[in-house]
Amino acid sequence: MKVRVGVYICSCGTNISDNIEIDQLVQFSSSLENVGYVKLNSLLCSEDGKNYLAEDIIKEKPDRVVIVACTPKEHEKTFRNVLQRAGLNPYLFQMVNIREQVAWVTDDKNKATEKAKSYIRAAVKRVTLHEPLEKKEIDCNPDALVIGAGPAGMEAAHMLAKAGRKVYLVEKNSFIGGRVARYEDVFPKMECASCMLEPKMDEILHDENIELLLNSEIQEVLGFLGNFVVRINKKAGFVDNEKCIGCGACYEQCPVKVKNEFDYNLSDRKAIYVPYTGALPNVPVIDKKTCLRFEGQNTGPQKEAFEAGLITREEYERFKNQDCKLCKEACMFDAINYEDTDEILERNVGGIIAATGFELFDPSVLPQYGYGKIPEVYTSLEFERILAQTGPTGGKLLTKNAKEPESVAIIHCIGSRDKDYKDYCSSVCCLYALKFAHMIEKHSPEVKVYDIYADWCVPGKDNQAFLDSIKEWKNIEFIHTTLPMNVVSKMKGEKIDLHCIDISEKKRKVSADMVVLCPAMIPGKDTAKLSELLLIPQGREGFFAEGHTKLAPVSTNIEGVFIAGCAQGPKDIQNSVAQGAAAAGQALSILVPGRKLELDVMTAEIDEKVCAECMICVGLCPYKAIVIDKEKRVAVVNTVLCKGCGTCVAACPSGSAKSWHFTTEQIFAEIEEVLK
Amino acid sequence: MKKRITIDPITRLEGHGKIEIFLDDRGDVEKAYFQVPELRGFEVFSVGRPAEEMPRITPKICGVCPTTHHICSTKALDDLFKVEPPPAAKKLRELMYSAFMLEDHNLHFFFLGGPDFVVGPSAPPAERNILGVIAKVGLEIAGKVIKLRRECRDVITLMGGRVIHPVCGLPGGMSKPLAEDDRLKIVGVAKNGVEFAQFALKIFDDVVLKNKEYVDLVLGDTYKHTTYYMGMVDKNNKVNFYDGDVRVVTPEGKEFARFRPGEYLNHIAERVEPWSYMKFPYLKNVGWKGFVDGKDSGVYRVAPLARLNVADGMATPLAQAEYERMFTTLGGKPAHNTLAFHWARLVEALYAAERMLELAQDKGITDPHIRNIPTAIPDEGIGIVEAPRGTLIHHYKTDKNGIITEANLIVATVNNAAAICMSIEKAARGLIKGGKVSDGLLNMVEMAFRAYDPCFACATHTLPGKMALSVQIRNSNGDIMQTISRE
Amino acid sequence: MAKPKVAFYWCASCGGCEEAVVDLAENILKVVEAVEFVLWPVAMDFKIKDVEALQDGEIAVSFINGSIRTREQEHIAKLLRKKSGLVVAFGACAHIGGTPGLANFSNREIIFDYVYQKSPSLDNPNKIFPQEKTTVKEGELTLPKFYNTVFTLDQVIDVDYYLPGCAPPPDLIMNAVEAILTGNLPPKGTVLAPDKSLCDTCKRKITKPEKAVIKQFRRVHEVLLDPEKCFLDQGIICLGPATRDGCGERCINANMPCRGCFGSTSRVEDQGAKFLSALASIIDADSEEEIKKITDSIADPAGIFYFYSLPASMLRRKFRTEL
Amino acid sequence: MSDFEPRIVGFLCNWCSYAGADAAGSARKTYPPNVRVIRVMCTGRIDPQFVIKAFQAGADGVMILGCHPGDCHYKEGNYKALRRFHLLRKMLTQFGIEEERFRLDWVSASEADKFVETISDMVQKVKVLGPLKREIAA
Repeated sequence: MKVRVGVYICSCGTNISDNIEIDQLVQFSSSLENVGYVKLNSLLCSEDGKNYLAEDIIKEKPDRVVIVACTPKEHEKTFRNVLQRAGLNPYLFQMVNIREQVAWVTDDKNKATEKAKSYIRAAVKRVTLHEPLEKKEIDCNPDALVIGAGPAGMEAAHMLAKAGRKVYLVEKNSFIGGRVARYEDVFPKMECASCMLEPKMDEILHDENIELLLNSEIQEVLGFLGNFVVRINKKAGFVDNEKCIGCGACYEQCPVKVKNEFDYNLSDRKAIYVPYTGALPNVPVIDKKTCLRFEGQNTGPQKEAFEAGLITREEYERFKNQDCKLCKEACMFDAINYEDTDEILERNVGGIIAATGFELFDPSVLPQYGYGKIPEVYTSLEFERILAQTGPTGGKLLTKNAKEPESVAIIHCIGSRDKDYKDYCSSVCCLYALKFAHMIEKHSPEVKVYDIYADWCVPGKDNQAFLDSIKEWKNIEFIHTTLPMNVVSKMKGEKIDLHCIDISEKKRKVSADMVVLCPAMIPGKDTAKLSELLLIPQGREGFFAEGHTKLAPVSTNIEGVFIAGCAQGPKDIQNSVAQGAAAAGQALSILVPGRKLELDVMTAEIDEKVCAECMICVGLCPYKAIVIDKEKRVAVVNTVLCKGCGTCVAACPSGSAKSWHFTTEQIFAEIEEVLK
Repeated sequence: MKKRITIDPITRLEGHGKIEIFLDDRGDVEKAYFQVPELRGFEVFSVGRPAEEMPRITPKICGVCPTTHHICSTKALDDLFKVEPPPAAKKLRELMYSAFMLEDHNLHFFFLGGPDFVVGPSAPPAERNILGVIAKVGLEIAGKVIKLRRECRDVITLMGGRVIHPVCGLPGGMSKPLAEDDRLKIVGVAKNGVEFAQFALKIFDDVVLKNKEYVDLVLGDTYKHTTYYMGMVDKNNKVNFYDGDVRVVTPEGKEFARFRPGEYLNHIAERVEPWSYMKFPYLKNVGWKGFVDGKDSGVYRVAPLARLNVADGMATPLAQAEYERMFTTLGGKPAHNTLAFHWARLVEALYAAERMLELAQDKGITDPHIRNIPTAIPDEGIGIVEAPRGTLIHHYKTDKNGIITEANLIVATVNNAAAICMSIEKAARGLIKGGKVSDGLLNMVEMAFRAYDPCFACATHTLPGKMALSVQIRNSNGDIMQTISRE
Repeated sequence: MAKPKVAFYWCASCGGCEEAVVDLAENILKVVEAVEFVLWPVAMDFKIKDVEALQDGEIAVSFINGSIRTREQEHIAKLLRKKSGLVVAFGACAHIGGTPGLANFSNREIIFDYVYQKSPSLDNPNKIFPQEKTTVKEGELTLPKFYNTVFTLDQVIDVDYYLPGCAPPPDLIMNAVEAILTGNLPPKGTVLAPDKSLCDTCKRKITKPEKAVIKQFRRVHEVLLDPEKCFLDQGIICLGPATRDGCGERCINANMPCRGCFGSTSRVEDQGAKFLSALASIIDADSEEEIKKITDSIADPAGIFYFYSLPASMLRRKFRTEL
Repeated sequence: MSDFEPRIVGFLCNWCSYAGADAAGSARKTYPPNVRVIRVMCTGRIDPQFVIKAFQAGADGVMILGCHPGDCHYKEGNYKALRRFHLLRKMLTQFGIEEERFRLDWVSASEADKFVETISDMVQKVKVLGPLKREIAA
């Protein structure tokens, strides 16, 4: 059937007509097949240019429009809107760029004119093959799911809840607060960590928009932006948090004594326990691995505790394979229920925020520091617990055998900034090392502190002052080494001798009673598993890969999945909280209740009559937008996730994949015409 | 006045063929030319191809005997990659190849050669076809022929993936082992084949040997050429289609040469004639004396009769008995009677069936170890097998990455090219006297020509069964005097 | 009413398609009763003048196999077109050029030079070449002109339907014959086979991983071939994904990879280029030299990707080639 | 071969090289008009059939200009283009198309100079190679 094309040529003032024979173009265009009319205009993109265009299209009623002007990158959208206004489908239009890519760059006028003609011929042929495309949209679920209840996760959950969204906050542990819950003070203000967190945690616990899912991990994530279905594996806690008032009667009775992971095994806990006094929510949980009713019976920790002399033989014998109900009997509020089981919960959300925090690099890999062999060598997190009042020593600086140390050595950059281990700087170790020094100065000023550092990383408005302020303290000695890697610690009687080479190549030896290592921050244990579930890639060092290092730090390649805090990379609390807010902001901006999600129109589509499920395309899609329909045994493009890059269409060996608005036929036509 | 007879085109050829017969002033045959007007350049476009793809390229030379090219090409690759296939692989190849020879030979007799004898050389053309054969020997036999064909071709499909262009051959072995239940099925087919091959020989006896007129025709001088013969023999000089040395005997039957495949170039050379795309091989050490036979002409013949002339006997008992019976009837070795090709073909078919049965009953053939992976750097490889229509040679050269740099193929029928020309000319000369062209001429020319079962005469599959020829006889200034054609 | 007239003809063919017709075995008898053969060089008397004597379109359907290589073949193909209602391109050579189509990487000059000058077993001292016209003592002998390029049937005459395959499997032939006899035919130009690629029915498809990747290519003779796993997954080049379905995976079931004899689906214009795109896309390397190392390990991409379809490809043949 | 004006097709990706071409325009940098540009959303969309169609339709050279590795708007499209490019260039030599006639390069949105250099260099190289000579068919 005949297609009637209207061609509009813009002289762009004189920008185009200066270097191209415009009248030749008019004459040439009208000679082309399918061209109904050709109109010349001096400035189509101006207001009256656009009005003229709209009115003319309404008058002429062309089937297709070709606009010969400037770069589509500038005005394709403008003219599409004009077409929309004039009642013509905006995709029945092709633009020809004869300004930036012909007139302005070709000195020979007739050659420029020839080139312009070939582009017009190609555009007219291509536009006849264009098909009308309708804007597509889906309604979206405004609710969100946050993984990890650390500072970043709590901030995100809080902001979303305050905006009226339903938030599911999934936390692996039985308490919220993440790593920061373990700290006594935080730099630079030396503020008390729990005083800082408690208000936020309190709001989280009492906000009815937030459903807190503790002892829970993500099992499966299905769906896409606006329509995620998340399956959560909630492990049994055996204590009903509605009834329990946190009085603690139950855990006094429990005969089991095991190492408390919260204090990095520096203290003990019972089988039914609260990780630290003041943990929130203040509800104990029964640890199945050690409780005598469950796996802990006659093997495992109970045996270890007896062999370690923590409990007597008689106690050990007494509770072997007996139906121990001590905690339940002690509970006055009947809050303990042994029949509690793990359950799989399913939640529908529009967006997901992963704020799963960090781990510390394991220093035992570097034998020179003696971690794991020399008892008095601690990691920074272990030292945080020693200094914490809720910690194993009640905040007093004591060695493992409860003696006050005369001197403490702090070594920076353990495993950091080294191409064989972690080649990046974790940006916070210098600061918390100084914090330790400040705390020692405050609580045990007589202790001598050796700070063995390579470089100072103290960015931010307060942190240089924070460093300078400790310098006056007489009991601190800074040792500037070039490479912290070659500090060697050796047991010398009771003391630990630290051999290092300082900046002036001189050999130095200091001896200290306790050594604190500041290891690199690495991604959390479950980051790899989660990256697979969320289909978001891990960056070079294993942290979640952000959408763009500069412009999209909290989004990812999967629309609707955001990342925040140390899960995205090492950072301090301030930045983690900021990223939590940023991720929440992004989610709020996309998932507006009632508003529909507008989708890309120029996406790919697979014809199930031709697709043979050969699996070439599925793995190619960076957005995981192609899935297999198990019944029909064909590949299907999820147009919500598809960005229209066309990689799958070019690769599809059976030609069943089609890329709207950039179909193979359209491009073939352009190639043939442009070479005529 | 000069006359010229053109038989163009000869139908029922694999590919295209043309015969030109020139008469002298007395109307006798002065010269006959057999032209092949077609060429596809396989050797040239093999250059640049990976060597291991050749067993899937060369079968497209001929859809009638693709299995031959597939096996020969695979053997050339064994040589090229210096890799010895495991015993089970060799047995599988020979088993598949025997099934092919059995099917192809029997088809040739019943659908092509048969009509000339079963129905009689001078019978009207309309009868001289499979329908005529069925009428004579009965529908039940025809059914048996079709059944044998399908069963043998199913064996090849089972082992090679497909019967038209099988794919299982690889340097150092085969792509797929044989399952036990399939082996049992093949044993059944082989038994049926042996029985059928004996029956075919009985028919030949009743129909041909008991008929004096045919015997005279067979033994007569019209269909006789005293030429050299070439064929492959195993280490005890018995006929072997799959492997062995190439042996050449003189017209008197004395061993003239015996060579490994690798030395073929010392013995065979090819002439070129401007009037045919096909080349004409001859024995280099005897020399090219033109289209003549005899001791000092390098023209040699291949295919069934040649193989039996060259060998000291058949490797299987039943076939050996038939071998002896044939030569005693023909008056000793070597037999020069072209029509005896038919008889020799049936003896070979019996051998193929017996060999197929032997291999199928060999328990070791289902051994899963059917491949040795080559490790040597390839450079040159030559493979030879005996095709139904004669000795087939594949010769490849490659770079060290195994990419073909040169390929030389001497295709079975080509070896008989010169002989075919001579047979046609001799038959024509014996029949056309004084410009008088009798109706039997067409059939007699066919018999001379068809005995060789030339590859392009894949008339093995004639259903309505007749060799369509049209002969235009022109007077010396070229205008057509008479046209005799076969309806 | 009179039985429909049917013609079979072969151009630059190997005779395999003739065998495929006879392989219909018992079914061929049914066909023989239903139709009247006017031309079948393998089996029947053939006279140019008989075909010329027929009215235009008198032949119901002509099945033509083999590609076009000489003027004589082109002449007869054009004649049959004139005389036939329907023309069916039968088999890979007529449909997409077939394996002999690989000759389009060379030309007449190179072929003649090797066959009649350079081949090792040649004895041609006075450099004789076959001539279209040769005058001998007794008269003049002619040979048809040998073209520089192999053409598919539809590059020489208008073709109504295509029966793909080297050679077409018996079931496809029977379906085609029945469709023609009963008259319920798909639109003109259709390839009479499914329009999905081979993976659709391939038993090895279930072994394919979610993300198809190839780290290293292997040639079939270099490794033992796993009879269960998808070939591409073993690093073996198999043209299945870019080849039309319908052959019953006869090569793959013989544990050898597909070489694409059914041609591409209707949605692809150049089978070789499309397969290259799919294969290259799943190479598991992102750095320039790593990619180069892996692509260089693919032996003869043009020969393998255009194993059957060079004449039907967009470029059809090699550009100007010197000797 | 001085007066030979090669015809070259250039596939440019919308986000980087096409923008680079526009940048060259805004900066009024002149370059030879031999390259006919075809815009695609990503070099990952470029089907080897496009390249071959260009040579079939009479191009003497084909260029693919995409985003620098790592900058692709769609993450990995340019890597797929790089993979296809190497295999396709190798195959095209078997069709008698010299390697210099098919080129892939990276031009970012701001590299106006590199765009002009790449175009001019390509035109010069193809001019030296001369037109792509077709074989006579029959």
